Amino acid sequence: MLKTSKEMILLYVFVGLFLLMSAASPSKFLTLGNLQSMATQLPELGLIALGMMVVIITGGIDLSITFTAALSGIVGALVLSSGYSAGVEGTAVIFLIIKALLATLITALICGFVNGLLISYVGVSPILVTLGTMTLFEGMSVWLTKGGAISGFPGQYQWIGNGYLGFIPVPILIFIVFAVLTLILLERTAWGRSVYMFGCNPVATFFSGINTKKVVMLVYLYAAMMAAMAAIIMTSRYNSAKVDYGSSYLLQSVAIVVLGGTDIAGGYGKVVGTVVAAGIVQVLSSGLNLIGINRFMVDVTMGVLLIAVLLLNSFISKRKQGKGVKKEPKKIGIAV
Amino acid sequence: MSQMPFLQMRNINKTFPGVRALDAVRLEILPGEVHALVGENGAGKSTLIKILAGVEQPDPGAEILIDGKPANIRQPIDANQQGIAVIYQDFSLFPNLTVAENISFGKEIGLGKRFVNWFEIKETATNALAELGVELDLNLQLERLPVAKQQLVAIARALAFNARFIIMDEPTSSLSRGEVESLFKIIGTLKEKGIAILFVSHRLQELFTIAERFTVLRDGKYIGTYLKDELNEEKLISLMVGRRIEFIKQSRSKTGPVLLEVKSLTKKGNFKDISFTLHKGEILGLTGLVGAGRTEVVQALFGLNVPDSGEIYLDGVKVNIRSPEEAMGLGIGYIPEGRQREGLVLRQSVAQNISLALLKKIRGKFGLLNAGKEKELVEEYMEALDVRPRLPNMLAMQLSGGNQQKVVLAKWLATRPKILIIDEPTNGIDVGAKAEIHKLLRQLASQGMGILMISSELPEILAVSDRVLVMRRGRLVGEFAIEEATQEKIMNRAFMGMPGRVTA
Amino acid sequence: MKQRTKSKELWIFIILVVLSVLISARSNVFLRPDNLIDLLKNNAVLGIMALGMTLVIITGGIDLSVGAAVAVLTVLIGKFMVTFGGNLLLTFLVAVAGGVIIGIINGTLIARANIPAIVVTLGSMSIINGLMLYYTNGSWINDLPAWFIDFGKITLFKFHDAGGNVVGIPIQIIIFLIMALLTWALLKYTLMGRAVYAVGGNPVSAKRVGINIERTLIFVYAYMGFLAGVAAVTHTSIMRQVDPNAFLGFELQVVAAVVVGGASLAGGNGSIIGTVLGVLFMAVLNNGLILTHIPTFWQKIIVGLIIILAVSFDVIQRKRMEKSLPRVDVEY
Amino acid sequence: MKKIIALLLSVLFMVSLLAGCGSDKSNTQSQQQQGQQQTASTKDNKYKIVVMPKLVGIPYFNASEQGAKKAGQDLGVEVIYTGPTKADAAEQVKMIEDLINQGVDAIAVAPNDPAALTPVLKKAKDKGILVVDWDTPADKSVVDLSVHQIDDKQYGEHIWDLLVQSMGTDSAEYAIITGGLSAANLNTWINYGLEYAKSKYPNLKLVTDKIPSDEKQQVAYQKALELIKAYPNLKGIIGISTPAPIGAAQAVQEKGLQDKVSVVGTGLPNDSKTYLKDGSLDVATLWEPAKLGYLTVALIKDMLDGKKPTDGQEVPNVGKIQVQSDGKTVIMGPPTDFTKDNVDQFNF
Repeated sequence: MLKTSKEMILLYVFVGLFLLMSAASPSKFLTLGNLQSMATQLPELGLIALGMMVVIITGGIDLSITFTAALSGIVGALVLSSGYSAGVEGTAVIFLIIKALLATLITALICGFVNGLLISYVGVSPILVTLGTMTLFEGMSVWLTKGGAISGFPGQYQWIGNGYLGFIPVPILIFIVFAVLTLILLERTAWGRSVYMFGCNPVATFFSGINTKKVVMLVYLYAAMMAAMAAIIMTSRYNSAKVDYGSSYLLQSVAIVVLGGTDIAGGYGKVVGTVVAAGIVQVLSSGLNLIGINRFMVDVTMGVLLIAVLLLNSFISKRKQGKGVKKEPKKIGIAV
Repeated sequence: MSQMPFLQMRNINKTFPGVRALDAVRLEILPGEVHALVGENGAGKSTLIKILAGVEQPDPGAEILIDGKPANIRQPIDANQQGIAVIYQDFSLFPNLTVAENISFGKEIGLGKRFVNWFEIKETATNALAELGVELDLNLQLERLPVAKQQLVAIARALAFNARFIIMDEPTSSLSRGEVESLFKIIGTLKEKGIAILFVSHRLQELFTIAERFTVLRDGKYIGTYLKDELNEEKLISLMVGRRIEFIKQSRSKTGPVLLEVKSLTKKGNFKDISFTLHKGEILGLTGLVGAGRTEVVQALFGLNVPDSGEIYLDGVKVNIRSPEEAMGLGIGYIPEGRQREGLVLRQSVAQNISLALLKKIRGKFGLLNAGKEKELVEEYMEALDVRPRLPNMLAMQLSGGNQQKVVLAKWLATRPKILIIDEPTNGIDVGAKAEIHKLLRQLASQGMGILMISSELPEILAVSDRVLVMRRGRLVGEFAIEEATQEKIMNRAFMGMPGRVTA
Repeated sequence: MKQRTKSKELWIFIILVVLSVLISARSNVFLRPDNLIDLLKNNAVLGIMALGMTLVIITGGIDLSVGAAVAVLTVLIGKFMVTFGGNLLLTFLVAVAGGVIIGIINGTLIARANIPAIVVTLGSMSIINGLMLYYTNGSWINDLPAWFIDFGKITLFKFHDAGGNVVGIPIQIIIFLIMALLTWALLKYTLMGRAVYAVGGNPVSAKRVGINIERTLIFVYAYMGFLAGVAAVTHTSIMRQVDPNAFLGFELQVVAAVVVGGASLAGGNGSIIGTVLGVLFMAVLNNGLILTHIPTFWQKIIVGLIIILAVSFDVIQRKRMEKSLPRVDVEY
Repeated sequence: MKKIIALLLSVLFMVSLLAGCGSDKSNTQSQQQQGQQQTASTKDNKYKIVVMPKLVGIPYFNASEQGAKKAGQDLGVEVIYTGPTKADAAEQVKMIEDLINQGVDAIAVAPNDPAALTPVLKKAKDKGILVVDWDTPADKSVVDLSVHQIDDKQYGEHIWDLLVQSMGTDSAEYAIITGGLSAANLNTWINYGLEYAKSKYPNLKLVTDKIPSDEKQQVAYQKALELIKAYPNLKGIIGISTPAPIGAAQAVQEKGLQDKVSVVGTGLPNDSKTYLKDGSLDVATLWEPAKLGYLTVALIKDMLDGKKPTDGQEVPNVGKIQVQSDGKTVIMGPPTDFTKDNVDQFNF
């Protein structure tokens, strides 16, 4: 059974694509430089997708996630650029950076809190709430920046998005840390368990003494935290903050999450799936870019891949069901 | 029996890949008869119904005759056009459509119409309801009707396309006693019109009241068809399970000091002035008609329905319960009536369902779940409750009703509650599993747990409880020690001696 | 109080009225006939699309490919008219046929292969958009035939407003109204329309009463495609040129209008009246920003806040109402 | 299991086919170009020059693509014209990352956001790649060459001059409709223009802050309608970004206000022709994007050959260029104004 799980299929697709791209342009694709650059590119979208995944597991959606990232990045950038002038050096810079990181995180958490409050405590449906907050956060970002970019950061800040530890880019390390964190939180904590159970059946979960409102609130806070992490990487990588950084990540992150096997209706979704799906998208995008395919055909390929993988999944699960009937009723039907 | 049977089914086989669900089954239905189809869960009743309804196809070689002529039922519309209607356990109605539409929809589709004539829809609905002798607001959205009335809508729908044969799958499982009686009256009316009924139920007492003939299935095999006079409950059970099961009055243990005291609990539009006590080691039966406010009261004890006034004392201490989380913290467990909707997370594993209420208790280092402890607890309780098959990773939806109920019980027992509230504990569960659950409840009581049990099935109340409370229209109207309780006395209180006033 | 959906529509109506009163208190232009006509005309395309999306959402689905679909259809008719000349009827037919084909493909994948609608349409959105931009490279199509431009300028029911100016109802509003009536009648008076509600309300029961679910779903997406075709013609008749990029991000606006109009993404609920009110709400909200002289940098903040307030109030008052409903007929 | 693998493989083949088709097409094309244009030079010597617009798939950047490609043919260099499908700086950075690994000789980019590109352009420079900005300036410190269509300050001022000319008065109310609030180059022109107006035309009154139009004609059209109604004394509308003046002109035309409200702005001649002719659009001003593309590639080729641009240099097919004092900022020349009289002479 495990062999044909959604995640394994994805892994095959990933490996297949990777080999294909390597074969197509070995001298370009399989270079350290390209691998490093893919590893630098993936985390922003990957982190947002992880946040989106947790929300989708509860059966919700967070349309405001990219503007949460934009707004929190801008606030962090304002702290950073307003506190930085040529004279500031040494530990003062480190403190300033820490202050900016905290400002980014706190702003994002406030955004997540607003979403969580309206969704879990007031009871408005997630799509309506985040449709509103999406516009609100965008508006606040534009208002804060007047549409321009905030820049003028200390050079040290760039290390987060552009630095290396050994030969490994820092962003991918951040991504790995948060992917593992998400994995542990979802699979090994009471909250994570409740998230899955809530996604399948909120009523039964509530009736089992779980504080579902708190669970949902934490979900939106967590998504906001992922947005903040993505924002930090983005502001550092681009050495500035602006309202439309990452604005194309919204539907892309939803696409990655569903490609990763997460059930859009909630209740099922694996970190591994989302991570591999993000990898697939990255390999496809970078690979086709290296080969020199028209960008629009890259979009087309992504669309084809999305539908093809899900067709494959549905085909396999139909077959599995066919097989399942064979065994299971024997075991359970006549018991009692 | 010289009459031409309405329906004859012979040599019905149904093989799913690797499993034989039906093996040479036969069934004969006479016009205007009430026929009971009995068998344990998994005996093949639902497969047979699905074949009749056109949802499933039998294996080749099956003979289905209607009015003596071979019939071909390939899809639901065919069944409808042959005069066969199925009232599923969940009624298969549309919550978002009006009563009128729910009644007339099937007919309109059957006629192959393209446009909706609202006048005709209402007329069809009015006629069908008049035939039943019931009045309902035709423009009301179905989801706003109580369950019993939804069932009437489902029956009216069957009448609307002139069904000559109505299959009722567990029609009484969500009805109160009084409503069951009205349903039986309606079945009587249908009979008079020459409409045959196939009645599927686990409540044997009801079957003996209403059915004339019984067809028994076991493990997908045809066991036989019997006249009512040839059978009694005991014999029927032995035919169904193939072995004798004793359906006994459970032995009682001594009850202890007061565990829970409720004083004049009131909530507007829910219940008024409810006071009672629950003792350690006691099973307190709570009965009454559906809609009498029983569920609303117990939900108040579990923090799901915060009362306007009144007090709740636990071990003599006044408590304020505002959420299930708080109730659980106080040692209260609640097993709701809607097992599939409220009790279980069907798409998750048995193990995860059992440990769901325990998550706080199995937290280890750094707040991580202790997998070893979880496994231990899950195995312990699956064993204790004899959940079969003993596969913790199986999805809850793959279990039979009885085992699902055991999983819900396991979930709550694992929290070691002082008080267990259980709403319709054996609803839709077959005979063997019922007895097991009754025994288990008594066992728990003898270990000192206080159990508050809601049930509409009086034999169940009488077989299990120590004391019986009766509710009517949001108020407590009677309390009986088990020694003095009889079905008649309880019903009297539930109806206040005026059964005629309560219409379904 | 009688039906939940009805109260939902009433509530949006109240919010819409409040919003309009607030705006007209600050702007005497808002309620002028010419402004209201402009407002309706400029939101006719959104409205036509939202009608189709209502059906899709009632079945519990969603169609994210509508923006791409309408864009590709505008290109299609643009190229068609420039290359072949053609006439109005043919142009309509081309647009509608193209839309229906896209819809049938979406619907078939959703109904037959059982892939969630959001995934299928997310995929088809990138495929359609990608292919269209690959082939057009985003170039505008100019020089549409004169008869088409004239068609776009048609106004009916001319009357004199307070200032003595002649005001008429533009053809685009008429198209929107016809489509709204058509869709309303479809939902109310055809068995297919009732099947749409039935499938959204309870698919299992729908199958049991003999509704062909696959056919219903394919019909719904095809109808969405049909309206995308109508919207493409309407849009092009307003703009008089074709910009392949004109509908980027449009799908979220359409979904927003429908869900604000009271349809639930869970399926089963939604109505044409609600959707029309939802479209009007979004239209009035946007129209009011400049008329009430709200500074540019505050506009999005205010739009966001009003949407949040509107949807929250709706839920709060409904919850309050449901709480006060008696569950038991208590004897006093 | 086998079936699954087979299915997977077929999916991969599909993708590879798609990929293959695309790459074949571009390869053969460029080979043909080589064959025709540059028989003398071998494939290895050909410079690979990336020209990246803010986004692909809009008319303006399509026109520059034609120019850039033409220069590639004329001068015997390989031009890779590619960019994101959305005007998103993040996407641009990612693409440049990929292109650095492709091993190119020069990257010319029209930044969606100058600051955002600085780190990645630095990286490119470190790899020995010639870094150029075009259309919109990037961070001055990282670029080796900066190709401007126009002097931003002059252009902003020019637009305001056109407004005053068209209105026939410098004492009037006007509004600005811009492509997007966060578009850096549009903001630059507007800011220069506003500053200029403050001193030169103190009686011009901007009724409200610039209104965004999402780069869409229909939004510009709606906003213009609302502006006309909200500000009854409005005499002029400036549209910045190519769809904006067209949308505004359409609103003016529909309301029959050609004589009352003047519309000026940045527009492509083909798209604005109708409105110029009926008088609703008074004047559109732009440079020739194709020339800009051509110039960018031509100058890069020179730089790669070791030649620096000089002030007053005559570039074939483009004309005389100006070079500013820093020696690396090149300005193509003054903008072209399109009016109803001359618009038919242009085709882009």
